Amino acid sequence: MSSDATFGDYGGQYVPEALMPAIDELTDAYERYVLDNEDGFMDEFRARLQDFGGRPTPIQRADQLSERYGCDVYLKREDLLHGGAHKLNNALGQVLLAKYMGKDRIIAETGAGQHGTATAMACAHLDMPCEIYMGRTDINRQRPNVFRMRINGAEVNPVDVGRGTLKEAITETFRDWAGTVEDTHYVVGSVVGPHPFPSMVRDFQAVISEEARAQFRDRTGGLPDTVVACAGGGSNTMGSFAAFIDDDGSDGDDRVDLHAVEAGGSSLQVDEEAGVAPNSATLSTGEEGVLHGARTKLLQDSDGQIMESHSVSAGLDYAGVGPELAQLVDEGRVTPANVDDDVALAAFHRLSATEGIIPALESAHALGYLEERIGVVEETEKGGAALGDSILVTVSGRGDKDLETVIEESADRDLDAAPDMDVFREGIR
Amino acid sequence: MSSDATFGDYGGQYVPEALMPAIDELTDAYERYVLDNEDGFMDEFRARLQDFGGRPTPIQRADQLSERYGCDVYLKREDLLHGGAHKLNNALGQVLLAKYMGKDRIIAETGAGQHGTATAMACAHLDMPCEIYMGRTDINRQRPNVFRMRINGAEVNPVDVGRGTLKEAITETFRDWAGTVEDTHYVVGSVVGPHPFPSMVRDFQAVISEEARAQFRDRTGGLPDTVVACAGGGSNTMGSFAAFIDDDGSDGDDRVDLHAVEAGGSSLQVDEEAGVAPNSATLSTGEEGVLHGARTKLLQDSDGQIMESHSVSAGLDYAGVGPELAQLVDEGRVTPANVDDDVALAAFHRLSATEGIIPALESAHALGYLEERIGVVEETEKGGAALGDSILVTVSGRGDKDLETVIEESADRDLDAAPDMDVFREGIR
Amino acid sequence: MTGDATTSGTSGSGDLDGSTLSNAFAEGPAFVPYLVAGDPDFESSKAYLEALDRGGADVIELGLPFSEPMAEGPTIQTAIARALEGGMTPDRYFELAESLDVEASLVCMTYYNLVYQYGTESGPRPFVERAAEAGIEGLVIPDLPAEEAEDLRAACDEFGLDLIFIVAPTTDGDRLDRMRELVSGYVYVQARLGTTGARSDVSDQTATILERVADWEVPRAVGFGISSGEHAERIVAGGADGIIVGSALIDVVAEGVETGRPVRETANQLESLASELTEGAAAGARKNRSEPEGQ
Amino acid sequence: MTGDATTSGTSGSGDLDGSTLSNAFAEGPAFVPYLVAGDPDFESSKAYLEALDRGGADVIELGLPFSEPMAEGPTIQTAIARALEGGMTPDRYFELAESLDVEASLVCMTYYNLVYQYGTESGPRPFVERAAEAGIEGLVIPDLPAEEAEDLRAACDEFGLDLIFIVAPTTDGDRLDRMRELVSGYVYVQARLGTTGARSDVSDQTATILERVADWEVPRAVGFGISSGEHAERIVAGGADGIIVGSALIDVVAEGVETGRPVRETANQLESLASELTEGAAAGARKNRSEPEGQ
Ligand SMILES: Cc1ncc(COP(=O)(O)O)c(C=O)c1O
Ligand SMILES: Cc1ncc(COP(=O)(O)O)c(C=O)c1O
Repeated sequence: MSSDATFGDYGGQYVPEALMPAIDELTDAYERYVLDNEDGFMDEFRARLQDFGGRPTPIQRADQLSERYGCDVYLKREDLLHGGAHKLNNALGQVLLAKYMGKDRIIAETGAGQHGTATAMACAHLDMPCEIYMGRTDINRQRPNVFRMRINGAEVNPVDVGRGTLKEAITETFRDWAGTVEDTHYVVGSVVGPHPFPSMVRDFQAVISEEARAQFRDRTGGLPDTVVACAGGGSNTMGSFAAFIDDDGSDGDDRVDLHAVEAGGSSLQVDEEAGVAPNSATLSTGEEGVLHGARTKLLQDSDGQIMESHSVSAGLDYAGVGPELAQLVDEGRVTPANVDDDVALAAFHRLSATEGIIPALESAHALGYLEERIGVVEETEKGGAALGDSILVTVSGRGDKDLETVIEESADRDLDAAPDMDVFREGIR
Repeated sequence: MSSDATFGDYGGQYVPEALMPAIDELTDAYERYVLDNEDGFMDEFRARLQDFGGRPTPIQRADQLSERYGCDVYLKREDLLHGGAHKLNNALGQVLLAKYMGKDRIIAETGAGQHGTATAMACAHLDMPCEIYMGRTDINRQRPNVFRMRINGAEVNPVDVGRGTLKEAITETFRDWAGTVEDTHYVVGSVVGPHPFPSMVRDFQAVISEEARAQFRDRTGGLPDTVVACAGGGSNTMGSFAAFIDDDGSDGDDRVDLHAVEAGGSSLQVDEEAGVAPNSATLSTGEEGVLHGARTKLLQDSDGQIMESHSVSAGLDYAGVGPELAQLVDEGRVTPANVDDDVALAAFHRLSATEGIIPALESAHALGYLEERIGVVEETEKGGAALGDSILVTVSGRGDKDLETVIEESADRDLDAAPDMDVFREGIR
Repeated sequence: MTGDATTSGTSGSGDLDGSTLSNAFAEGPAFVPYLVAGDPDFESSKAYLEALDRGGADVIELGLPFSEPMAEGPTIQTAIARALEGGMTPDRYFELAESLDVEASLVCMTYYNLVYQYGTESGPRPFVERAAEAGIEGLVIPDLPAEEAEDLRAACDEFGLDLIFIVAPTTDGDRLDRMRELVSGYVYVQARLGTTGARSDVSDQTATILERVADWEVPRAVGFGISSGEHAERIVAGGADGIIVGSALIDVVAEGVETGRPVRETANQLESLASELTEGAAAGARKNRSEPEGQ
Repeated sequence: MTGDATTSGTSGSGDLDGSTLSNAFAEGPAFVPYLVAGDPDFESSKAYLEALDRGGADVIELGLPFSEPMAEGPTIQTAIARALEGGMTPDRYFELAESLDVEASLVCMTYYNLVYQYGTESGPRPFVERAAEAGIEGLVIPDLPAEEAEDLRAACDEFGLDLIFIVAPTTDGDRLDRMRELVSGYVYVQARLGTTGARSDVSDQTATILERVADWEVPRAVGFGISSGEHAERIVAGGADGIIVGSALIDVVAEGVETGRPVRETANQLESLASELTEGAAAGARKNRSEPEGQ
């Protein structure tokens, strides 16, 4: 693992001067505690991930998907992590780190509420006061998550400016931090933001692929041909890829292909005039720029104004992406991809109905990608050729949080494997 | 493990004649596959529990509760099981058994929806058609769980008779079964019903205590002084106790006390006239009788009519209890206890706010029992004497399903550790 | 039938064919109607039961309503709810039985918990004693399989009651033997799988089903789904010694309740449906006699 | 100030004190107002800026609105939203700068992404070139710390622009040295932690904060939270070479927008607040001269 502040041209520390000392302090703490395991930090982190978080999460062969796609499909079950998504790996790591640093207050932003709930849980567990910034619009859309945060003892601070969504919440959290750096740690929710966040969050999430790689080898004797993970900011992606990055086939070993699946939303077409990209396919369609503390690929208009992104999955709905992921795509190590809302919704229903796992809509993008790339394979042909004979897909979270959205969004579409939704809509509309 | 059909005077097979052949066939299958591991049934069951279910679930020392109660409090984290409750252990076992038996259709009843969702998940996983009977009232109260079942491909059959709750759903499921025994298996949701269900469900759930006992020994070198588990029908209880039952101190070994905590509801007083017990404290207050296929303790009026039970926690709201548990209580091996709605709600908030784990309201009863029996211990005294120095509590499920109830029920009460709920009520009422 | 039947019972597993219940099958095929006691209230219920008696009932299966009737279909379940709502209890049940002015023999049909709980002493004895006192001649307990019936059989023997068992289409082997050993009065032959409920079609497999109990010493009454004289005829022609009809009659009661029909009118309807069924059964018996047995 | 300033810039990290921006601090304490360009629209904005100039502005920090203003408080954030809504873009921004009829020097304050994206060639050079052409004499980029500023510094040198850095209360050690090396025009001294926004109180620690930049060769302008002449006086008396005022002025603009006040009236209010601040600063300077330095 590298503690370099940049990934090629990407990364860096583009933050207001007032935050630089905190960033420096954090970089120092990252290097000592995370990289050098000072005071046994990483040992404690791993022990807590196990006892509190429920790690290791299993890998599971998805029998019915394997048959459908004519190859071995394995799922890495981050949906089983405490809180219901991979987000806890990072939140727990950062809150514990803040404790080691002597901070006594935690702030974080949240959009859909997954990072906020993970942070609130970690703070309750570690007895740290916690405030979560969340846009007013998101608060109204994500009541169960707001309630979970509050019940875990966190304050939820509504952000009323702008559209009242994730972008505004991030800005507001940086603003709080700028005035409170001395005693407060800002738990950034993905592999984004200024260094050391992209590296540190990756390192906390790397447990996903460290486990999965060993589990896959144990189970099959080899490595998967392809690893597929969804990408919003990219923490799940980097966590799912980290341990496989060196499996690049360079020394004659088998190569593990890495595919990052972003939200294609309703279309890849952007509306420059309105400043809206009806997708969140930053890796495929974004351009280099500077946002929220780092140089990376962004969804922006030709002036450099950040666009409103969109996805049926709130957790992928972000106009930036982790700088390391941007570099890995430029280098050709990671293949960027995207699937649209319809494909993701159909994949949500497919996994639920055929495997008994209700995935997060974010994760459903990774699953939808298999359908799009491979499709149904006839019994006779051994398929999977498009992505190889064995595929590991990370199910980054569970879909309980998405039920309302899925009911709304499924009703008007003709989706594969979806049950009739009318009974649910009645009560909701 | 015994395959006897009775537990002292309790148990038996009080079912309509039409069901007896199915019960006999099931008993035979239970003995062969479960007890004798024929065709490697138990191996496959355990493997699927691991890969699909996420077993083993961890035990975790609850640091803040330990400090509060002046003793070591460990939690067995069944909330981390796939689906969010221990219910999957049983559902997966029975659906797999039905497959081994050559059945091609699954039915089950559900009240709060936890057993229904677990069964629906297991059926999707094992590719079995599934129909769930659920009272109309419960359907309206538990929309998210209804949706989860449907999304997993199960049919949900509304039961319109009577009050439209669990009792009626059970009756309706037996009714379906009476006409379809030849190709259908009825997945009973707890350690209740006619033999072999109480033994079989216990055996499937015993994995909880088998793991926990070994984990506790690994961690501490010894055994807990007390194991505490909530009891509705008693599957979580029997699962949590099974491996500890022989630790009865008889051969000079340490004794592990076993406490089963039922729902005290709003009061232990019954209203004979209305046929209502505003609690579900069957072990403490019930009388022997015959219900749903077994002789056991029941909440009934002096005529023998079954009472309507009540608890803030839907999963504990049942007028019967497992026959083996009734026997263990009579024998003095298990201590029956109960805590009321208020204590359970306060415990729900306490665990959420101080440990970062939102428990099911059912599980909150077991946690509330610590508060009631031990209470806050001053720093100086080493407490926990009431329940010993080390306590293992099973967190049978997560509380995501209970958010609406908790908002409603917390608002008018003055509860320890509860955040201000007003912001949530507005939108709801 | 009145209280005097109490002492006339001579049944018991050792002496099965001498019971008054068996006798009710002696003079041609028996019509055995079922109603829930107290549905929808004490007085109406009494009127309905007496109407059935006038319509030709040989034995009346009088349901004592239990809150969790797991062997019943929706029709009977709803009737049970009405009766409980109307205040029916075991004690009132026995009062109703005692107050009835009927020729037919009375059989109590209920679930085991009510039998088990009755009286201060636990176990079935107090219930059976009180039933005998009230003129009840037999018991049918759908959730009490032969395996669990020892105590109840003993109490029935003590107080001279018959204990009727239900043979399902799926019952065979050892289970059949055990039931045969314990049964008295008549055997209730379930015509099809499932729970109670009136059907427009009726199982054509009566003969096959009756085969398994062909050599039993007790009369064979067939139930489940019979709703018309034509059904009754077919079943009796198929070899049944009697027909049991519940849901079809309760449908009449239910309609009466729902439409607010006067009790007397409903009673008349019940009487005429009873007559139809009695005649259907008789017609079946005639057919049977004119054709070679076992056809 | 007009386009001719473009060629007069002689700044650069090697020659810091010769810039026109430094010169703006030469004749007594400088008043440095900040407004968001195009808030709420092009023409009003022009009127407001010219009013500030009449009120005594020495340097105008003209904000080019960016969609994610992470260093700003709610007041400026809302102003930015208004300006974007009103159609402000980098190109319009330069047109506005060119159209202004003001004496004050112009400094562009914006976020790095807009600087980085401008023009066809990637990197900051096209933006700086165009800024120079439009008569802008310096840049403040709050999200560009000295560590990331090399390219921009080079472009500023090439086109004769000053590059202003913000020194926070927490800045020290190496970071301070690196900034000192790169800064030109003036240094923006942040009076307190947090983001921008008018405060009723103003940090009393101006002297302490200024100490760390006491021996820098560039003038020291203090900002963050100054909202009145009294504040201005106190800050300048504390040793500042200039005061930077943003949110307090934008409050006037915002009120004008909300109440639908005529542009001219808002402009007049801005002019009088500017005068108050200018005079406050001057009073502070007088106080300073009459008391021993460094007190
Ligand atoms: C389940 C799940 N998966 C994926 C994501 C996307 O975030 P990231 O790309 O940082 O993993 C989120 C964000 O909320 C999420 O909740
Ligand atoms: C989380 C949880 N715990 C406990 C129970 C009670 O059931 P049992 O006593 O069978 O474990 C339920 C029932 O739904 C449940 O959902």
